[in-house]
Amino acid sequence: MAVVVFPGSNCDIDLYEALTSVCKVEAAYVSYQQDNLAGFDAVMLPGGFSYGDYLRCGAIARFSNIMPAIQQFAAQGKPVFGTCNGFQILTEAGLLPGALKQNDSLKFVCKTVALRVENNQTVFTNQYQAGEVIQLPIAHADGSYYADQETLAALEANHQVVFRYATENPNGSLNDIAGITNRRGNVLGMMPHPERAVEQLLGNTDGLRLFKSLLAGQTIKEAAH
Amino acid sequence: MTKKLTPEQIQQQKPYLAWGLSEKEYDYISQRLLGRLPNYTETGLFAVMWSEHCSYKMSKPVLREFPSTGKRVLQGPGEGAGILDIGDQQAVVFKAESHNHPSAVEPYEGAATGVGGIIRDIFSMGARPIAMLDSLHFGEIDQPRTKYLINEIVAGIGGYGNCMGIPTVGGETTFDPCYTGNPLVNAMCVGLMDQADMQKGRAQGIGNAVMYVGAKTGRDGIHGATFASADFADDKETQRSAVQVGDPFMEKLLLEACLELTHKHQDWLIGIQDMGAAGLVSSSCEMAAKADSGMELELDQVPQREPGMSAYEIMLSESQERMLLCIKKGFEKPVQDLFESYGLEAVVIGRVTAGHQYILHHQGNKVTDIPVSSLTDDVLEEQGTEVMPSRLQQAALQPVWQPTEFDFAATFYQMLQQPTIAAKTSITQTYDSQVRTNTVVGPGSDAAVLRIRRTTKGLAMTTDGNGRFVYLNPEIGGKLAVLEAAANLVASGAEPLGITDCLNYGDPHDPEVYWELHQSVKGMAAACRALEIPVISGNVSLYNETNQQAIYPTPMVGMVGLINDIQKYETIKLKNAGDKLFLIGT
Amino acid sequence: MKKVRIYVTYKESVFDPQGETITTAVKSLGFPQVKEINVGKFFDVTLLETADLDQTIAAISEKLLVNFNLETYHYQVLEEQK
Amino acid sequence: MKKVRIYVTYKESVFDPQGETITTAVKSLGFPQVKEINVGKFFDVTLLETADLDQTIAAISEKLLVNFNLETYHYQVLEEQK
Ligand SMILES: Nc1ncnc2c1ncn2[C@@H]1O[C@H](COP(=O)(O)OP(=O)(O)O)[C@@H](O)[C@H]1O
Repeated sequence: MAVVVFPGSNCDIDLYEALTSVCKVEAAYVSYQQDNLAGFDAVMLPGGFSYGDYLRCGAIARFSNIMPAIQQFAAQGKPVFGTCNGFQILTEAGLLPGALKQNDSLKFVCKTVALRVENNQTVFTNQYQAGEVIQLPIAHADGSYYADQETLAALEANHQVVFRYATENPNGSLNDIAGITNRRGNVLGMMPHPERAVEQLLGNTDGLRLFKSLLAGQTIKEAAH
Repeated sequence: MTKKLTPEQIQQQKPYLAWGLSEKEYDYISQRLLGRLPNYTETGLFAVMWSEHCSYKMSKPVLREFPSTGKRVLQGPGEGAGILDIGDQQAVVFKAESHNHPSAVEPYEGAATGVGGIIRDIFSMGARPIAMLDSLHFGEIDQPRTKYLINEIVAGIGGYGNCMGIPTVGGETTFDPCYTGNPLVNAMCVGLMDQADMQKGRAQGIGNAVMYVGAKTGRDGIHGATFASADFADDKETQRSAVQVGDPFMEKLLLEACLELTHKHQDWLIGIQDMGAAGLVSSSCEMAAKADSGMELELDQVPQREPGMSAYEIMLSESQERMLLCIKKGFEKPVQDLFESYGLEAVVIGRVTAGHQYILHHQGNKVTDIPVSSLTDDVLEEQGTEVMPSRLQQAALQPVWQPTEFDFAATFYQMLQQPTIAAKTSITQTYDSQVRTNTVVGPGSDAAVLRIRRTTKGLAMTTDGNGRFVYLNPEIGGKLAVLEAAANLVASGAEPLGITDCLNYGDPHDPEVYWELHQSVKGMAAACRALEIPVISGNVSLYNETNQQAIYPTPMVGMVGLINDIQKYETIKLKNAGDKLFLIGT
Repeated sequence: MKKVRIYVTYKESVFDPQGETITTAVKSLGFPQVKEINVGKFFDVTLLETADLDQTIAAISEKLLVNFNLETYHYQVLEEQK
Repeated sequence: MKKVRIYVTYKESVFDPQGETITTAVKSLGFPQVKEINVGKFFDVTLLETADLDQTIAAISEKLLVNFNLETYHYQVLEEQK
């Protein structure tokens, strides 16, 4: 799996370790300057502050060299996953509809929130129960999902809303949206951080099944051990 | 810009007094150290390097009381940060820094750049920063100005640390009227490294390059001289600003580039230091002084953000996100390429030279030619006078107060309502406390606990201080600060390893303040010796006063401990109904 | 009703990392003709007609909207509304 | 050289939490005459004279400076410089 590193990414190591140390999957960091994703089975865009979040979160990163390759990768139907800043980049790049606005509180918020798994029929969520409520950490200042009414209606109708805030909405996002896929279901963006919830030592393993779901698709090579 | 005065005019008009240099010091410099009158630039360099902030001329005698050695100490006070051996060829690096005055003036940027500065201290040692902690002291929360300060300072700390991807895992926050006009903003950074990667801030080897990396130099943060203090009194009227603005994005790039250099190209690198207080002058002359070298710099090579900067301004600028490197001759180009690959500028601005002179060229003129040591080692130490505060003398004559009436329940509820005691979730939730996924225990327990990947070990860390205790009895208060930190670590399952500190006091020329400083350090040192915990780094912040009213003497202790088996950490939470509670100690 | 637009910018000597990053991004997107981009914010204030409009705007700006450590402002009456 | 100011604001249908917070704060500071405050940002672009100024500005805005999911923009040539 590829973990793409943009200037200012800072959850890259978290994703990488979740994949390699915990899930025992082969993964590699891929620089934003590269233009090729050949040989990878899935692409992960980490959280952080690409380009310092200047202008808008993800707005500058989406012009990186690697982006056309990611577009192409997604167009081939292969899994692309973005968490937090990764989600912001995916919306800015048009791989996912809508946009992420500043939190209603105007503040950065780091805590664990309850999420409902709305769609367990995706490559990212097949190990969860439909309607199951899980706990995942969030850590962002700009996570308020926005799309126009038409887009929202389409998202709902096509079951593209995969995760929804279940008890409290921490940022003001419309329809309590925490994570969505594209129409085809192979691109997932979400504000919460599943990679921060994969080890009992850190107090939470609810994110682990997201990565296991990808592995269950059998497309991903296990690391040679 | 001020028209430059000649050496003779400086001698007659004494502008240095306004820059903080005393007449006695000026005479000592010209008569004993140089044997001539210093010129304008040189006088400015002396003024800033001989300030308490850079030279510790008043606090040094007191700081000598701290024990700073021990079997784990790989680097004690004197470098960017202290380093302790934690076994497995690894080391933990930490230091705390105050940014009280900048935060009182411009709370967001003041706090943010404080965080940025302490992070640079850690990665300049070759370590990866793994955690931030803070220690904040504000006035009473019902004042609108205090609310503004809290919001901005907390936002500044979070804004910088979150963007850097360094979790802020703990800290303390107290409220007392004594901090109303002078809030305390202390930040501590902890780093982890392989011992093989240890770096020092030194410049040696004749002909080796002095390289400047990071942000361009502007006129920010230049001390009193070029920006008359009147500018601060009425900022509205001026188009200029001396406030430093932090750029955490730039610092993140700088961090990754410097770590790549220190970890992969040690053969290119002689020394590395961050440009903190007094920017280029302090970093360069300290690097030369530590290696007993001479140094020659070409100031026209220094990347500049604004046109027309004088040598004085270039040397004293406190623009953020800059580092100084000493690079082995012949490796300038690969270093440049490495930084370029991160989008950063690296420029040769000078060379290590034979002899011991510190020589600066600017626009074709030699603007400085003085012995390196005159800026660093020859500073006149100042012995403070000490008097026990009259409030304590009087208190000693009073009979001891004995509480008579108890309503435990009411007192308990009243205590819980104190902002100092109430939960700090509204603050800690704005900090990313989990990024890099090592945080086993975040804010809200006695100490924060982080695991060390690929080992079974963990680190626990805490910041503690209690100005009110120290105010009531500096020596016992000092002891308590150390003991509280140690207790917090032990209660988390860790063995305390070492401390860093920030000593926040009023004007040391006030004998009562100096007495408080001395007594509290004595107390801290005694506790450190008793517990065998060395002080490996720290910082002194004096002149914390508003309208001649000093803050409580407030030493902050930052302590780090080692957990051998990370599975055996402890938290503050009560675990099960029916569990017994024990009170241990007296 | 009046509508007043208050413009807030960094003072000239203040370092603006955002402006610098955006400038670099725009240039590298194929606009070499761009020399510099500075960022500012504006506040459109809709308020009841008052005699002391200037003082009111100055007071609002100085009390809340502008941080004089770093920023400076000016304003402009946008339009006359009924 | 030309200097162009590009104004970017949220579309009307998009809730602006910052504007609302500031409006409330200003009112509570003792300015009941204030009805509403909207916040926007502007970019002052200094660029070499070009024949196709309008297209250049539109391209920069649409490619980078504006997110059309949320925002809308307009611009104004500020001044003629040598
Ligand atoms: N400014 C702060 N930043 C980060 N954590 C904080 C801050 N203030 C308090 N905390 C955290 O909140 C918890 C309680 O703090 P405090 O009330 O100071 O308790 P204690 O007296 O036990 O240190 C601790 O875990 C501490 O780390």
